[in-house]
Amino acid sequence: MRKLNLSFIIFNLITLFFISRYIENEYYLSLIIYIIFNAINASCFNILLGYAGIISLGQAAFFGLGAYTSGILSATYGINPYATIIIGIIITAIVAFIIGYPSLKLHGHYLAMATLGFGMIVYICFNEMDFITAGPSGLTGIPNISFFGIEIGSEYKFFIFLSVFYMIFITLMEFFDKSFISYKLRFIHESENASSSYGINVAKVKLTTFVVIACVTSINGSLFAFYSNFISPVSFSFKYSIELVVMAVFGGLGSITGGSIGAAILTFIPEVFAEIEDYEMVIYGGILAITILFFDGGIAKQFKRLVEKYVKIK
Amino acid sequence: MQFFYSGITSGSIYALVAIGFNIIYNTTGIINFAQGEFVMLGGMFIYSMLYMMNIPFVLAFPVALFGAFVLGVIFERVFIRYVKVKSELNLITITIAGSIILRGLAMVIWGRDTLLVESFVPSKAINVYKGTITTDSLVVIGISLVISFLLTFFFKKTKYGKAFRACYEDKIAASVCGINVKAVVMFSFGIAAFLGAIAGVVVSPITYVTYSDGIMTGLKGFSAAVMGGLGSFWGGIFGGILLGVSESFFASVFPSGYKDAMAFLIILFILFFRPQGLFGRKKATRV
Amino acid sequence: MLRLNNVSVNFGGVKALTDVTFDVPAHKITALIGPNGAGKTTLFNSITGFIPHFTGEIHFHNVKLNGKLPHEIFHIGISRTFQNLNLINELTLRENMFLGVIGKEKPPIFKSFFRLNKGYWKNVEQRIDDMLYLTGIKKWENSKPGSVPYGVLKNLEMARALISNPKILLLDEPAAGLNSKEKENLAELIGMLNTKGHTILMVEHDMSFVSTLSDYVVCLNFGKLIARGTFDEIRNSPDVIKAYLGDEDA
Amino acid sequence: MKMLKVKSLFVNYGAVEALKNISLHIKEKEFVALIGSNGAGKTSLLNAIMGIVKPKDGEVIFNDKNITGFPPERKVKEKIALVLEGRRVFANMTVLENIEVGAFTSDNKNFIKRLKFIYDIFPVLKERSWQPAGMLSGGEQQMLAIARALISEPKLLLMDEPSMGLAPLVIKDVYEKLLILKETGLTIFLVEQNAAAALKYADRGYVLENGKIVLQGKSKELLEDNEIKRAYLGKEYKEKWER
Repeated sequence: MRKLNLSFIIFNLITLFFISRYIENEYYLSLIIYIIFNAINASCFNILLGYAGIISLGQAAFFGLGAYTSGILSATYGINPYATIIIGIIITAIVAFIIGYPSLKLHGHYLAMATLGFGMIVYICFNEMDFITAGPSGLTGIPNISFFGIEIGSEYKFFIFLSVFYMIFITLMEFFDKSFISYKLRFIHESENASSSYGINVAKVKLTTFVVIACVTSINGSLFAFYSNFISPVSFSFKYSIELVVMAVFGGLGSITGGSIGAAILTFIPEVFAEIEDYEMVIYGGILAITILFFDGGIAKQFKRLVEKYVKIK
Repeated sequence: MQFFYSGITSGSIYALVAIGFNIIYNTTGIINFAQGEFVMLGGMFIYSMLYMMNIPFVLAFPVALFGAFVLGVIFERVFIRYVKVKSELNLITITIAGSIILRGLAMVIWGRDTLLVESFVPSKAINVYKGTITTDSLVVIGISLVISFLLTFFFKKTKYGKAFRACYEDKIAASVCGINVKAVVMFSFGIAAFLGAIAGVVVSPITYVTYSDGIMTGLKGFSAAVMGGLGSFWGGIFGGILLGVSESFFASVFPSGYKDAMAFLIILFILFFRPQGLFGRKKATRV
Repeated sequence: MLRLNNVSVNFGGVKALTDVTFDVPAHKITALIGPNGAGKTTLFNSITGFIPHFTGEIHFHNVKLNGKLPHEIFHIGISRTFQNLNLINELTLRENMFLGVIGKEKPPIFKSFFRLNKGYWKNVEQRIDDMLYLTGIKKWENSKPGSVPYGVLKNLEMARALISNPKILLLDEPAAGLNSKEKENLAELIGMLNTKGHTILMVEHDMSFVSTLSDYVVCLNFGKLIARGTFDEIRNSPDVIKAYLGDEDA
Repeated sequence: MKMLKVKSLFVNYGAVEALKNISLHIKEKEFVALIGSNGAGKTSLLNAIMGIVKPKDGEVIFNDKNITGFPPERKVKEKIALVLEGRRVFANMTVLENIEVGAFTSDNKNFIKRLKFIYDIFPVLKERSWQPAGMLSGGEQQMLAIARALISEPKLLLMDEPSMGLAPLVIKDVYEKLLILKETGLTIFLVEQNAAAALKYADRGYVLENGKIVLQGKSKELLEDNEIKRAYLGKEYKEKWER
């Protein structure tokens, strides 16, 4: 077993600590909260594509499934938020299983198109099933979540709450990265034939990964619903799935840092330069293209190379 | 019967897009996620020339197509050729990147509003067997037919068409026959964009043009291509028509909002149960 | 030990294998030879479950392999290597060794994830060490696949297949791409494995390699078994000479 | 006059050395065979000459022109043609279309004349000209592959294992066609596993083993050389490696 490398976790911890101490501006806090949501989603996508080689263009759908399940159940039926998260996980797991079972037999383009089609169907359902989802105008009245009796209402409280979730997530990811499970996924990525002839049940491992990742994305979605108290289909469109792709690829596939780095930079830039809003898509596409054309492995790998180079010289 | 006529109309569009997918797939093995954007751009080009530059349609039509062709070639030169690690995942992502850029540029240039394009022919509805069909639809169907025949002629009878087919079958064998495979790849992107733009132009009076149209059209064209068996010319046409007709049939039965969802449901079912397409034969794979 | 009975494979009308019957005896090295396109790889794929649609029967220690999936066949005790190496470039050679372990033993997921079973993994590390010493690549253990000679990678692949302690080892062209020095080393290694009692079935083109190592040789041509026996018998079989050197009547 | 010269050519695939310091030459109107067992590097050599793979080092000189590194389509313009291993005809195109694709670089004026010349040598192709190439038998496909290469009027014809997968009688047929072509002034260089057949028809031969040329000479002399059997069926280094 490889040794755990705690530097990224510690880095996150310090960053979050400083943010919690020194940033009070609600706008910035909300921006950071969005970064964390995106970081988790992009990291989930990263595990699928970067480790296991599963290209899933329907991640927004799982995010939305969590959000809508929690939103509808808590707003319309007044069910306890934590219970709705659990129900969201169950629903997502079932859906992910039904979609994953046949589609993970596909590869490459076919898999990409199948997951994309699935994402589109879910998106259309959010829009059209207005009798429960309230349609394109969005679902309102989602309550706040509370934690040991404290209602997580303000930006600051939610930031702390989400940070805890994020730190747990990152820590688990570090454990995952250094565990034999990540070896297994990488091996499947490298060659399904070779790994099956080394005794790995490829179909089972891929499906499990897909479902587990969908569930994590769903929890994230539930939290998103409780944070914004309002959800509409736009947040879970194809465009969002693609943004996650860009974040993960730009940040660096196959590393635990990639999703977070990509999410941080790509969520931050469009917000700061509000005047470039129109060019957002062009910039996203351009970043994606440049990363693939010139920086295979994304920022994380470039950074690592730089560090290695520096250390060698020293 | 009415749904059948409207199905054929949208089906012809899907067929054109599907052929574009197939041409690129055959030469490169890439599914070009940006194919739908060329359809959108075709509509945008014709709009700009008709209403912003006041160029008559007869002139504007070929210029729009030529513009798309050039753009397709540039697209290949910029995005595809220099991908260092030509893994399937990288190629998928790079065409996604290309499609976002094209869509984003379209939004910057033409804005977010839907642009209206007037009919190219006097618009009226003609009564046919148990239903009506508009002249606009007839234009779509007619042009698609003409294009299919022209393409068939190109591939079957001309020297360059044969070179394309040779590349589809075996790139190395084609290159030792003296064919510049790289050029063929480049031109296949051009032709695919050209076909997409035709679809975009002829459909623009019916659906109008919005910068975000590309995704849907692209996906449906892809479904059509998969239905007919990826890589097969006539399969793409059949798939397109079939998809169009079944889609409008569903729309007549279910609430129309679900129309697109039905199209995707069809894709999923085909991908899951017959990934080789409705008419394709299963290939023996070797380990 | 491994017994093939009338195995035939059809690829869309083309007969890749026709009624192939032979035994692989235990504790011996059997070589499978034949010109290009003779069906050697197809035969390997049929044994290891990648071609499920063969006719005839394949038995391993009285277990019928027909219809079993590749990972199930591995668990029965058949390990194989591939011509391309399938190593993960971002991981070190040592880490690549884990891949031979995790499929076989199914380490407890929860405990391993949170590192609660250090003893288990210590044992695994120990076995990996042993195997690295055995194959003579211990000194490369912390290098990545891109930075070591090809011969080392071939040895690593052997080590990875061996660590699961298979009952039979199927090698697909172990000597391909090696220079003569590396070939000698590899032959030495395979020979040593054999003296330790491993059963080996290998596909190989290099006849010097085959002649040095194999106890039995099976020769295929056009999907049919044309000769079997010791290397010297094979080498003097007119059918084999014809298959290799060609027909002088042509 | 030496038409093709290969000077100390090296080819690597990643870390694998496929060819090590290969030098050979082919004179005009010669019929030369390079023989070797499976995996000796024969196809790599032809691919490197044709430009399908880039050699790591060394030169390929054709008619005093250094053509190393030219892509295949330019080699065709230099009048070199290659018949690939396994024939690789365009299976879904008709026989005639296959030949037409072969004529892609040449001008149309000569086409009819060349076609007639080819049909005279391979009458079976004329009979089958409207059939899809995939329907032909192995021997006919080999003829078609040769025809497809010939239509570009090459001066040098490279062939990769013409006998592969063919029955002895058909092999004989193919080689006799090659002899006819040689009579018309074509220079032929082929690589072949089937040493007996190749050396029977060729003027001169090289023997390739493990990416190196180990033997060369007149075909007749080579045929009698026991070393060839060794190159195919292994050295006696049993003593050396005795465990």
